[in-house]
Amino acid sequence: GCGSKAPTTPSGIEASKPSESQTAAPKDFKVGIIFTEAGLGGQSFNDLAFEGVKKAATDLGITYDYVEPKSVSDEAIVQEDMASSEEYDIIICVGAEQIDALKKVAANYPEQKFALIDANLELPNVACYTSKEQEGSFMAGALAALLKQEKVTDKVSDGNTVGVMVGVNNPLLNRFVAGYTAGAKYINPKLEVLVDYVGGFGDPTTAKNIATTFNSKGADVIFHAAGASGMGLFQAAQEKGFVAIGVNLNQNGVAPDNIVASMMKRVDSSAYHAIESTLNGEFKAGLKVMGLADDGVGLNMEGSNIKLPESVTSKLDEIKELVVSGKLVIPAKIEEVNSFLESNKK
Amino acid sequence: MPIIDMRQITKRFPGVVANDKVDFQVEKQEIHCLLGENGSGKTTLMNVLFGLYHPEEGEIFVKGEKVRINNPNDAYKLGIGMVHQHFMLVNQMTVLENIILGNECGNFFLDRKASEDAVRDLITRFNFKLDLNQKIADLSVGMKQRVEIVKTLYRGADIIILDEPTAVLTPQEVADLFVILHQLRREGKTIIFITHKLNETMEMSDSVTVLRKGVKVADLKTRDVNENDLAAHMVGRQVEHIVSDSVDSYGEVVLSIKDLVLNDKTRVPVNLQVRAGEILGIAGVEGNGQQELEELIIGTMPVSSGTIEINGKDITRRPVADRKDMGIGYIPADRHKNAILSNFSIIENYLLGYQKDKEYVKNGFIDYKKLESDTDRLVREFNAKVADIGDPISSLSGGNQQKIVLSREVSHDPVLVIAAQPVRGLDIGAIEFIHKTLLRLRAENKAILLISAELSEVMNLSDRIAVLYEGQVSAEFPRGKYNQEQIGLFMAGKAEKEVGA
Amino acid sequence: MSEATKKRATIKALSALGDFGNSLLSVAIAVIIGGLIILAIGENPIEAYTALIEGSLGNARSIANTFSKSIPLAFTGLAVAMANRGGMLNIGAEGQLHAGAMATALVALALPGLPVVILLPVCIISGVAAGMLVGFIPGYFKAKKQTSEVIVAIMLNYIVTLFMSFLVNGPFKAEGSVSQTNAISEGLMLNKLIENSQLTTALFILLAVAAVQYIFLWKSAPGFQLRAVGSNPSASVSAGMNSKKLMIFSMSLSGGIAALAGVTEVLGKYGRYIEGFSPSFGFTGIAVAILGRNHPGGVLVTSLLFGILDTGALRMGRVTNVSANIIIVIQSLVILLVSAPEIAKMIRRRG
Amino acid sequence: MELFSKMITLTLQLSVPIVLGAMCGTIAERGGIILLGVEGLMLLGAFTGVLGSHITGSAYIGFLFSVAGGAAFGFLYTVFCLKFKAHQSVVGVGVNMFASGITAVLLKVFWNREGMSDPVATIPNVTVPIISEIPVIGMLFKDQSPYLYIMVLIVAAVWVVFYRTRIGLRYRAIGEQPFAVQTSGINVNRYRYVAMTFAGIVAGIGGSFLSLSQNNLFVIDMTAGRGFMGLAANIFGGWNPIGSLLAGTVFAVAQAVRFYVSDLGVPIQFIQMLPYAVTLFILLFVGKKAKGPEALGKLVK
Ligand SMILES: Nc1ncnc2c1ncn2[C@@H]1O[C@H](COP(=O)(O)OP(=O)(O)OP(=O)(O)O)[C@@H](O)[C@H]1O
Ligand SMILES: Nc1ncnc2c1ncn2[C@@H]1O[C@H](COP(=O)(O)OP(=O)(O)OP(=O)(O)O)[C@@H](O)[C@H]1O
Ligand SMILES: [Mg+2]
Ligand SMILES: [Mg+2]
Repeated sequence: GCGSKAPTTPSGIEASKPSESQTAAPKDFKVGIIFTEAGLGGQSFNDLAFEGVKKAATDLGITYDYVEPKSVSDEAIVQEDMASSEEYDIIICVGAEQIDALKKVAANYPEQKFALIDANLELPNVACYTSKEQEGSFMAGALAALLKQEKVTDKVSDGNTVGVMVGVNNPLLNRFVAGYTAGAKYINPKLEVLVDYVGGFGDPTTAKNIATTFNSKGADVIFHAAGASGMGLFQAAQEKGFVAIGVNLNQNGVAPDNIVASMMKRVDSSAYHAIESTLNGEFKAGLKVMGLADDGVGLNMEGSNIKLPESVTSKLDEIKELVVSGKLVIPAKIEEVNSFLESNKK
Repeated sequence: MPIIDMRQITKRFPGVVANDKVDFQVEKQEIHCLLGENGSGKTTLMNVLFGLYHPEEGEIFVKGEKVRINNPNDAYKLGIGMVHQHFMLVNQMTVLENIILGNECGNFFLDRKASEDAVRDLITRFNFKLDLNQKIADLSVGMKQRVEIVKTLYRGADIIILDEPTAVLTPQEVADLFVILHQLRREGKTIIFITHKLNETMEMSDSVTVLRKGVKVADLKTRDVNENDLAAHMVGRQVEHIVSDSVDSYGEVVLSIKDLVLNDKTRVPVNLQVRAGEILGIAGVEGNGQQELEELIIGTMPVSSGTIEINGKDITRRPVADRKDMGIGYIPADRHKNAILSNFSIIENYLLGYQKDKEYVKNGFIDYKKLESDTDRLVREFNAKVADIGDPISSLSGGNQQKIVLSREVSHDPVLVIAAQPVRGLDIGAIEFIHKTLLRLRAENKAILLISAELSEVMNLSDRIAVLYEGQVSAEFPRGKYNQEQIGLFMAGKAEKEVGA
Repeated sequence: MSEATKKRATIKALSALGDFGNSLLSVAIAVIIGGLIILAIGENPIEAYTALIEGSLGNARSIANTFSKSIPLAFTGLAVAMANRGGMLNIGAEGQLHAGAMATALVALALPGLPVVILLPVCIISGVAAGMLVGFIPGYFKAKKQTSEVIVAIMLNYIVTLFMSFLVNGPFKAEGSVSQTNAISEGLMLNKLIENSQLTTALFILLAVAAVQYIFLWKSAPGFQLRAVGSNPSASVSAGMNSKKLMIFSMSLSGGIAALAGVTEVLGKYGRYIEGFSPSFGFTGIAVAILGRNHPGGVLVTSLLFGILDTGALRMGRVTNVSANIIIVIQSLVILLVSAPEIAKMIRRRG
Repeated sequence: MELFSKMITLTLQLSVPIVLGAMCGTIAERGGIILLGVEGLMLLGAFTGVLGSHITGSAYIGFLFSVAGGAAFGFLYTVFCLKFKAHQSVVGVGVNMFASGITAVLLKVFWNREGMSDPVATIPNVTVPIISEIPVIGMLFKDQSPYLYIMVLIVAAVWVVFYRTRIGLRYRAIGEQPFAVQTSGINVNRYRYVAMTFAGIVAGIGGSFLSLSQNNLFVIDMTAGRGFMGLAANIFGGWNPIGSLLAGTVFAVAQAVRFYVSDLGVPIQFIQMLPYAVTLFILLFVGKKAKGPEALGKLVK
């Protein structure tokens, strides 16, 4: 959320049941966290992971050090530096781009425990967490379609257009695009989904221009995964009176009249989980995929002034069930959206 | 009571005393020449008077009152204006804008009309011919200088300092300038005139102050002296007058120009030949194709029509490098722009133009040993005043820079030397040296093309003279078959085209 | 003669030393101001700077990393210096190094069968060629049409990085969620000089390039021509040089050197092209070049200073609460103050 | 028509930061100071604007903050260039870097946040009564940011000052031949300080347009290259206020088109390239001589 107006504490953490035995936490349990070169700020997954660590600090009494590297190669230096210092009980590496370096460092320091967020690396001392962004985005797309179908608010029109914008064109962000498009068209195949890329995570002005352009082409529900750029979307939504969907954490409070929901990506709970399990002596290497099923991604409507009717929420629950049960496998790539829609025609 | 009275002025720069206890007095309504060789401290003294430099010692009285002149504004308040040797004009702006700059009419907005009226008053009063709306960039040097003078008048100066005003002027322009200066004197102005040309001093000044190495060595009434006395004061010895003697026969034709078009508007073809052992002088008012001629021969300007041959080989379409390889030594008119690399060392300046010469470059690498020893030798041979050959060439005075250029261009055994305005801005000593060198080259059987706006220089040195007017050769004279008036008429375009035998 | 030469050398050395002293003083002022900022945000500057020094020079590995971090900056610095000497401002090093990195990665991937002794040079040469091409364009248009090389290069930076982004997210995208090409073979990577550090034989490439650049500029005839044109184009033309060719040449050379920043990052650190691998090496290179007085030696020293700050920042960020942004501030102050030798002079005069 | 009018509106909005960036460059460089730091000055303006709005709760005071901040940084910039005789291109690189770093540090100080500020009060768009009802032209006055009018005013004011006033004449002369101006008794450096302070103000306003009019918060590096585009527009426009306005508008049109063709199925990177490619194309093939003020980078004593 944007500052005072929105809750910044991610609500996903409650789900992982913080250890009640926090008083017993060893004083010197120390966590190291290495962000991607994009650094903190803009409510990216770096910030989310950081929230998890900070939460662990309050709940569990651990201490932590963090580093914001300036380039991808810095990440390797910091990994090595942290591991060789032997100060850290666990080192959390955020971002798939850290794999190459971690492969070597984790092998060189077999005693050191690592957590890798957003990527998978099979090593005995690395616990990995990835998210199925496409599943959460699918829900967002479905919500967008349903808003229009059910005429939930007068901010949406009869037209057949919705939109999504993401920060840059990369495989991770295209999962959001793929999921959203699939979700929208799954509900209403006639919907047209406008897609654009802001070109960066710190350019709200361009995001706003994209949003107004989308809106002038008829899109009135627009989803974003563009970090701080997304603030421009919300600004446009308020000015032009259309509906937006937030991302990563609950952004509904930024513009409660216009943001209907946020697609949560609970990287924070992954980070929290990594710390907690290590602290409890339950560190487990291997991959943990956070999807709809584990509440690792999902929609959050809290704080929005747009109230969803029962018809919509029940439909969303229904779809969620289909995804959780594995009946719907959501495409992670834009190229796969069409075949998904083909095979799941109603 | 002198209008200007500078007493015991001392101004030091790191390593030099530019003015050493100089006394300098100027009477009201006189034309006063400040004479001296290069580096003798003339400009420095006047910069002190104009408030650009602050002397370490000494005092200044203007109109009888002791004054402190901290900046040019103070100077103007005292009625002192200065025309600098390097014009201080904004090329991109009009004559009017340049004149009024800093003293415009109007409050916040520029009152162009009122400014123009004020300036127009002035130029009619002094009978200047100036188009106020022309851009400075389009003006001739003489015109630019006029603008500078009007600038000082516009600011109310009644004492006008001119720093080497004639160095870059054509004889006609010099004459015009003198008319203007006399006019100014009649109107009650006082003129201080810096120069190192004796004939000018004699011709137009009322009194003279001579500086040598920062010290005042003489102050005299002009009518009491002659040129030789002045020269002796200036350089501290008698000066030779250099004139070429006639030669019976010349060698083969080295440079041959056929139907070359200098001026793309008039497109009149030019034909010229220079033989080995001959100096062909190109006389003419500047701006009549001299620049084009030198550039076309050296190749920095493409030939639109006509041919150029060196020793019978057609070079019309050859690049500059090939031409230099064939043995053209080139002393361009604008040495700062075209002949030196100011912030490079003197040594490296000797490489300029010979960067492919096998003498200095072996397998692509520069033989600095050889280059340095040649530099050392040439600097000595040409008597250039150089503290260290590793210093940047910009640390030398213009005369010494010119000696470097000249020595470089003649030391590679050229077949042809193009010398354009070779002594512009130089003092007697340097001129004497350079002229001697040109004659030595002639004796060594080189072909020499001497382009000069200085008629006396052309007449003293040349075996033949061609006059350029509006991009064409309006006359060609063999040695001895001309007189100054005749050439002057052709230079001014007042005589029919004539090509002598 | 040799006496004079020696004297000249001594004077030169002394004035260089004086310059260097001023620069050191400027760095010290930047560090003090940075310390005050750290103090102002409530942290301990001594602790922070201790961490900075430990992190960059504390042990063999961190020293090695410091060197390795200075390498790309040194390349872009050399590149910009080369162009400056030729009278051109190369603001396009960023685009050039991306082109170089991509070309190297793609060639390495396209010709996997070749033995390393052949493939490695081929990769490097293709990277350099790609950078030269990108540098050639602004040079060409400046020479032929007098278009400002600065805007052309700014535009090219955007165009080239976007094009690389297209390649790495489109035709040459590796499997996975990172925008990168596939990994090139391990064997092709430059050898590490210090175990577990990032310092590779790229250092030798750098030193060789710097040495060659020095010799080229000050000992060779083409280098003399390049400098001459940079200093006074019209005198150079009158002296028989082809100023247009030389302008294009200097920009192309500059592009090729800038490309090496990308090439060595790919071959030394990543083993592939990764989108966004350069934290503005190209722009910082402008500062490195000018602070290094457009001289290869100066560039090496300056880039090392930046390497120390960059590497030390990582440890400083880790063990203190001083954020990486402070280092950016300090670096910018270093740039500003070192570029203004007057400040140091003023302080010396007073002190 | 509807779409067309929206495109016009978009183009106008896009043009504001570029034109203001260009004007900043024009003002500075016409007086002979090389200004590569437009981007940084704009970013600082964006930040000070938000800071002012945050502290006082009034966006208009925020605007004044951006003016004051721009003035202060423009002045400091000149201190480095003139008093400390720093290499002017390097000052630009340094200021851009400084702006990026210091705003990030200050975000932490004022909002204890990384990456972006809290939302603040903004300057709303305005619709000029009556005029906005006129067909066609009316849309220029409907729901526009007041910055658009400020921009036009600035361009007009700079033009008038440059070409119609005494100080303008002197200032332009300074950019060409500072020594000539100095010898006519004018304090060249004082003019440069004043002009650079104005250049800073213009950049500051360009920055606060992004943070207070287009958006309601500060985001690190939110200028996102607009300063560089402005710089290019200034050169392209021939260091001339009207030229800068036109060049900035041309760039804005190219950018506006980018938003309307993003669904053509062309890879997005090529769409994003469009504004730069168009600029490059115009530069290279329509041609534009790069002849700046003669004294660019030259100092006087
Ligand atoms: N700004 C300066 N800094 C250092 N030395 C200077 C400066 N100006 C002049 N000089 C030195 O002072 C001496 C006098 O120079 P000045 O320019 O007054 O001579 P000048 O008589 O005008 O010569 P010229 O005929 O070449 O114009 C010279 O030795 C020169 O090197
Ligand atoms: N700023 C300066 N520092 C050092 N020396 C200077 C400076 N300015 C001028 N000089 C010296 O003053 C002398 C005369 O300067 P001036 O500008 O008159 O040279 P010039 O006009 O090129 O020479 P000339 O009158 O011989 O053609 C030269 O020796 C020059 O080196
Ligand atoms: Mg002189
Ligand atoms: Mg003089």
